[in-house]
Amino acid sequence: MSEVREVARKLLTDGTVRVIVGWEDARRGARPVFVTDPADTERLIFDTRCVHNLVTYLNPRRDNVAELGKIGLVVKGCDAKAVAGLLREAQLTRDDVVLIGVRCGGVLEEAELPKAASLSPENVAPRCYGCDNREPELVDHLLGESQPEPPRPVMTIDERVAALDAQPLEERWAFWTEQFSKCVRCYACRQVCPLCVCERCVAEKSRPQWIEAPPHPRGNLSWNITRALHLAGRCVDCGECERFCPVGIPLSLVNRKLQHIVAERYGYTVSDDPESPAPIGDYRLDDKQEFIK
Amino acid sequence: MSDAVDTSGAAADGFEPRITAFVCNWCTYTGADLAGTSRLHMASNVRIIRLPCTGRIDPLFIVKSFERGADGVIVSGCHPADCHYTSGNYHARRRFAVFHDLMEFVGVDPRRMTFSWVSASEGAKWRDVVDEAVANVRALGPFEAYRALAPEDAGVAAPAGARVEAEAS
Amino acid sequence: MSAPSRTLATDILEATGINPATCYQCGKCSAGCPMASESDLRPHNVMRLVVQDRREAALSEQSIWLCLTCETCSARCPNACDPARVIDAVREMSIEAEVADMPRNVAAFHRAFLEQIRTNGRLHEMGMVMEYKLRSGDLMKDVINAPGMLSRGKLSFRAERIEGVAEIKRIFEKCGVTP
Amino acid sequence: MSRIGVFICHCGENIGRTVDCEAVTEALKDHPGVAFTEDYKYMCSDPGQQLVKKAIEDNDLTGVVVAACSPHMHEKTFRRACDQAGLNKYMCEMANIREHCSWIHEDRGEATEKAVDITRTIVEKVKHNQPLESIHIPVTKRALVIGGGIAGIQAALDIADGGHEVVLVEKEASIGGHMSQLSETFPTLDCSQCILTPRMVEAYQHPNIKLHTWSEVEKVDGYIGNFTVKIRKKARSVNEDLCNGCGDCQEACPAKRIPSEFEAGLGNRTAIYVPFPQAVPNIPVLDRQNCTLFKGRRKGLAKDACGKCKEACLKDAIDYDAEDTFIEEEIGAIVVATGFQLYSIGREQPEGLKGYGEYGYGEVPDVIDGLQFERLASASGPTAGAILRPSDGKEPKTVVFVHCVGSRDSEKGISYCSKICCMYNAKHAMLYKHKVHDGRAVAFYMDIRAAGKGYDEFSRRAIEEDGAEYIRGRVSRIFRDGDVVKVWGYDTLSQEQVVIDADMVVLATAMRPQDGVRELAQKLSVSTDEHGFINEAHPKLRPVETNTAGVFVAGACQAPRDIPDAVAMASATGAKVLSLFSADELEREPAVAIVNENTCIGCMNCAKVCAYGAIEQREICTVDGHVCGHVAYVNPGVCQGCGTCQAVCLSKSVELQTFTDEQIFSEINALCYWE
Amino acid sequence: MTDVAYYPGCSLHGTSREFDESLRAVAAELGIGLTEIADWSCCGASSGHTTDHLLGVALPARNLALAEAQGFDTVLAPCAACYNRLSAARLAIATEDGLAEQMPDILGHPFANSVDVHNAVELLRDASVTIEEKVAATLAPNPLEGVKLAAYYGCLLVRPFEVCGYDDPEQPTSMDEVIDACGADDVDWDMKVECCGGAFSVSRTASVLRLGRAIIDNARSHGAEAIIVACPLCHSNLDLRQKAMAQRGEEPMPILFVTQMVGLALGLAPVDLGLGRHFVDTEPLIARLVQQAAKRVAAEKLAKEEAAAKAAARAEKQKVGVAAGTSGAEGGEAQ
Repeated sequence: MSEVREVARKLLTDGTVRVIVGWEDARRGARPVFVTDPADTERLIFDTRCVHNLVTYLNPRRDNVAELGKIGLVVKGCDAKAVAGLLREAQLTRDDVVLIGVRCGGVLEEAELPKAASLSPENVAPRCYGCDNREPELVDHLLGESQPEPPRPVMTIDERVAALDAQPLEERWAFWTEQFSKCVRCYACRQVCPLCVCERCVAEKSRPQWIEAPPHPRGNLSWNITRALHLAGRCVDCGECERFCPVGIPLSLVNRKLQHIVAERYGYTVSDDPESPAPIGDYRLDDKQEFIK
Repeated sequence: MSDAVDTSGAAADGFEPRITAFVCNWCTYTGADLAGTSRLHMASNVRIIRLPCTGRIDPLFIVKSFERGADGVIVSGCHPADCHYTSGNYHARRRFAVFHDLMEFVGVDPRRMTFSWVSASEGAKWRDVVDEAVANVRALGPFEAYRALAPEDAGVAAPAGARVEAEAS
Repeated sequence: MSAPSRTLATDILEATGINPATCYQCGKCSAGCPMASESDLRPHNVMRLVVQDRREAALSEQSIWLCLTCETCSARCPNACDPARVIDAVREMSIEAEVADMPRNVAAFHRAFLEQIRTNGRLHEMGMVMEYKLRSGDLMKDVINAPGMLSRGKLSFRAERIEGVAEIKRIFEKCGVTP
Repeated sequence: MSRIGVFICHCGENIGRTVDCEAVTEALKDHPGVAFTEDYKYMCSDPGQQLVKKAIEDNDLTGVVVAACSPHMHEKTFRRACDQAGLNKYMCEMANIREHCSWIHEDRGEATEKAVDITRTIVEKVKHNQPLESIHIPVTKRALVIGGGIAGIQAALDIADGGHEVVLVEKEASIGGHMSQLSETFPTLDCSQCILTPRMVEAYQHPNIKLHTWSEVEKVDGYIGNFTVKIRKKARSVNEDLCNGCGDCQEACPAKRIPSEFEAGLGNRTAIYVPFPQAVPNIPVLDRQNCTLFKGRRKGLAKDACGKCKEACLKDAIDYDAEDTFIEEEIGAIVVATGFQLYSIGREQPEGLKGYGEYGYGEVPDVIDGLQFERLASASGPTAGAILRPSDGKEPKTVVFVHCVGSRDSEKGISYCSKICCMYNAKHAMLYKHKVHDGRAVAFYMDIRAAGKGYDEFSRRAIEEDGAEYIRGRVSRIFRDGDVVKVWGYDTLSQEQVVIDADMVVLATAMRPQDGVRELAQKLSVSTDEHGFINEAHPKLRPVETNTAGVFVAGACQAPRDIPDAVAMASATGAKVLSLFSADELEREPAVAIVNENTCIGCMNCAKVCAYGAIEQREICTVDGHVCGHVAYVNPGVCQGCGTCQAVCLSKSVELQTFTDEQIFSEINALCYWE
Repeated sequence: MTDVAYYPGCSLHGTSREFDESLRAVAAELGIGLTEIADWSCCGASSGHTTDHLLGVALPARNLALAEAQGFDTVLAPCAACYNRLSAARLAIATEDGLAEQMPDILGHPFANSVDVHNAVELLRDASVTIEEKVAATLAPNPLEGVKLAAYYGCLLVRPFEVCGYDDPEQPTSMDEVIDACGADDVDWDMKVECCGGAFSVSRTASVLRLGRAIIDNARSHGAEAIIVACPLCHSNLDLRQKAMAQRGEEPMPILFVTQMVGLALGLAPVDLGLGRHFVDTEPLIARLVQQAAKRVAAEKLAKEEAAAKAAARAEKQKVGVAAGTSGAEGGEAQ
């Protein structure tokens, strides 16, 4: 990881950025770190434990980060897509940030391991399988050697979505209402999401209160549907929402389903190109409308 | 018509679907007006909420309707290319498509959600859309699955203005 | 007699799905009808009788049996009234009401024809001719130039008879038709 | 706490017959927030409105719900009444219990229950209505007239005479339209060109009229009072400023046998041509499709194959390299007057139409349509007014005129009556008999529709004085048999088949809207009917308005029209435009979106979906003037109130006034089905 | 090409045997397999549906059901009347309420209404490219080359459009295409779709004579040498009844089945096409056409030989010329 440290040191030294956001090794595993002193760049690491999507620190909701000054951010391919998302929605200008891209061959499901482990079908984050942004183009620096394809997990997300799709409606309903009924409305999913940018979330709007605030199954369903819809065509599949969900709702399945929907209907896949218009807010005259009478 | 004096108009099993319709002001609302001026008879289970354009319709409206006990919803606006506001219906079409597919994934029977284009001149089509939606939802039965999600005390939280008893007639 | 709410027009509508009131009497059907010069009642006249609910007049009219079912009227009708189908339906009702005034030979022809089918499953022309002559009473007329036919191998004395004659009889029975 | 008045209308028997209005009144009486209820026979009548006003004053009402007909019918009426009573008019809404209830249900119990629901829903909405002020927008006092036929010319002249500038756009090389092709006009038989040409010249020379011929409307942006219209001036290849209309180029052009559109294919023109001698402007246009030089260029010839017109032009006005140009005009009101075309009934048909195989049009040369007959009868036509049939130039001694070809024929795609054919057929029969005294004019008709001043007298005259033979019945077949054209018809009055050996047949083919009207309508955001005619805003009360404010319609693009109708409509649009231009500002409903700057995060997704470009990014500053971010801003003058921005706003920071989230939420809640 | 179910119908087994014979001969030549539906029965013709709508549907339906049970998806019904009845039944069962449900009971067989119905003209039109190729490849001179033939469709092939629909009801072209494929010249005439009197052949002969006369006259006045038909009824009305309608001294107008025409173009023997079974003798026409064709071919051959000889001579000359030309060109330059 000498390359990342080198670039980081240079950026801090020549004053290009005031802070580098990357990962460091801690007692319980990898964790995000803010480096302002060029000397501290030695703490920076990048390995399969670097699961976190650090773009969440660019989210304007965290304006205390911006107060530190211009940021240098270490990003994986999936993270770069999130940066593009912020750029697309005018939440960031490209000059606000220097992107240090790292070539990534997939990460672990868990960050909290004392040592980096090589990836296997059992431990790889399922979302990494089939990653389409292993050579991010949006970044200022692209570092590291070319990595092998992430291994195929025991069960891919697509397979899990397909399995659900194959079930009868009532069983899907039972599955999801069961899952959502666990929700405690801690909103961790929202807090870690790099693209949940609203300062006042719709869930907290009271006049009118579209989404019932108490954590009961009905309000939970509304919340989860709304969360999913708000991310349709925006979600970069970084998996942070699911990773942080304290009750283990398989949010990545909903997110993936929405990716399928926009891909099948509009041929759209989320990329790190900030110029490509998002599918919601765009249209074509001949969009599919088989569900409309 | 002598045998149709049952004022409640209820089916034999007593279930009458409750359907909320979100329609645009310029095409479908006017089309429904035309159905009226043409005296086209249709099922009485649908309640229309008028909006300027399908572009204004938020999926939350539909979710909220189900929450409040609707058995089905109708969303209807101008045909493609006919939007009074040029493109509101095109944007709506994408939103509804995604919403439709997501709801199906979550396990909501899509037949509870009717999407249609009904122009100002299609009074008869509106009648057909209404009757078909009512028939579909009637066949599916009450949306008990959604109502079952209600918190214990929520069901009785009557809205502003309690429902008027039907025997007024 | 039919109930007051039933009219010939509603009966036609029920039997054919055609609303006779759509006929606006333009006469285009009759303008192209190949039999118009020979019959007293032309396609548009039949439509008119139906609309006016003149059941007796329509059903007992001989002209309805002069229709060739060539479909010219229906093909050119500007309002999709399908006069040919309506005339067909009127004929059926006419038979049912037992007021059919088929010209004797036309009736004889149809009966002879159907009788052939019912008994053999196929048409035996020679047989049919004999049958027709008997039924029409037109014994002397050489209706199909039999000698010429025979010499050209077009007519045979032996009837073709299918195995499934019983099925044909069943069809006639189920449809309630006795030739 | 709201104090809402609920007024239930019986609409005579229209509502009362199926809805128990007293029961609805009773049901709403104790509804929370309702301070007053009353039912009345005719709420829209003067006493009804007085009742509303008095109740507002007596009960200090904060909102009004009128449960009656569609808001499209009487919302304005009742809002005005509220305004007069001192209640902000946007505090008044209508509950539609007629069109959406009493008229579509039979069961009194069901209908009453539904009427209660509908009314209660609107009451809940009104609780969240806000007193709003109307929006005032400036008006550009210039009009655009699309189409330079008689309707367009009349509208342009009326507006121009009223003192306002008019931009008149015509897609052909000359104004004049179909009327310039006609021989004589019914019911007076005055010469069409004699009455039209002065109008054409007047329009051309009017200081307030800016004429663009050989031009089309490319794009329309904006809204009433403030349209921006992009006009495509198609490459004419002739410089309009230099050309003096001498005609030398036409003389020189070697391509002389191109079927003339103006002559309906019965005469020829050159490739560079003025459509007809009285054309306005008298400036030729080069038909590149048929021009020898351009044919050569398309083939890729290295050297131009011709160039005779350029050589002949002493003014050097011809420019082979001219390209389409675009101009933009600021416009306050638009009149659509694009006219009609005849249903060409041959084998080749556009979608939805079937053509008439049985009539031989396009296959038998002596079967022609009405417009072709006009050219034959016209003194300036290809035969100089002599009635000579196309196949051999002989004078036809028997001419059959067939009414209703294509019209009133739902099977072939056009169910409507084309309105003018009965009259022009009578005229044709007359003109023919006036020219061919020993000729026989036979007309096959279904009904004679001659409603109009002097119209029936005119068609009777064709029969009684000029001896036209009228046969009631449609024609079944027309075909060529040697030298004659056989017509198989039927006389439904004498009950016999009729076969006529005609020398020529004239088909009164249906009127259809011009090609491209649907596309134009889309640019203008106006709707068309199933046949492509432009829809008026109301068939009776707003016959020349469309559903887009500021866009008006005149002439045969709205429905089949004759000349007096088209001219009357045109003048009506003129009056509408002048009344619009009479004020400097327009008052508009405040149904516009407003951004909550406190919660807006400036993602600008709203701007991406706004069809009007009404939303822009605006910087926000801290108290000390330091820029600290940006938010979206909706320009209320441009916003049309569709609310699409609100639906895409993730943070719910836009509100469309008159349809706010709170209003809709309350409506949904009011329909709450928990009992 | 796969086999189609062949429904000959009563006429093709009787009065119109030549239609059957020529169809089989032509199909064999074109490589189209025909399998006669086992135990087929009469479609009821006009007598069926004139008498009872249901009977008019059920009688043809029995045959569709048989074809379906015998594993076919297409039925060829060359007789226009049968074609029309079979198609009409198919359409009625598909569109009229309750009919589909009623059928199995009436027929005593299961029935899914899954079989398409084609007529002979449709079949030949679809094979017109093959016909053209085969005609070109036939060694014998094509007797139909340039012969003016009138395609007569009558009613039942084209009307009602909903039932038939394979061609334009007013200006059909399918049979004309087949005529063209045979190298003959289709006549543009006026009575293509007028009725010949159909089923009134026996019962109202006078009507048939009137209508048939108009058809033959029109074809003749447009220069047709024969009328081509695809309907046994039309054929019998125009052929059998022609003598009765003819005026003294008039040339008879041969009436040929469309399959017979194709057979002639393909070089099949008239006897194999049943051409001897007609009342209007086809022999003189065919003899004349064959003679004409032979003459034409001989003339063409002669012309070809002459052209070849000329070309050879020219080539010879040129050869000499090339040798001389070089010097000539040089000479030119020198001048």
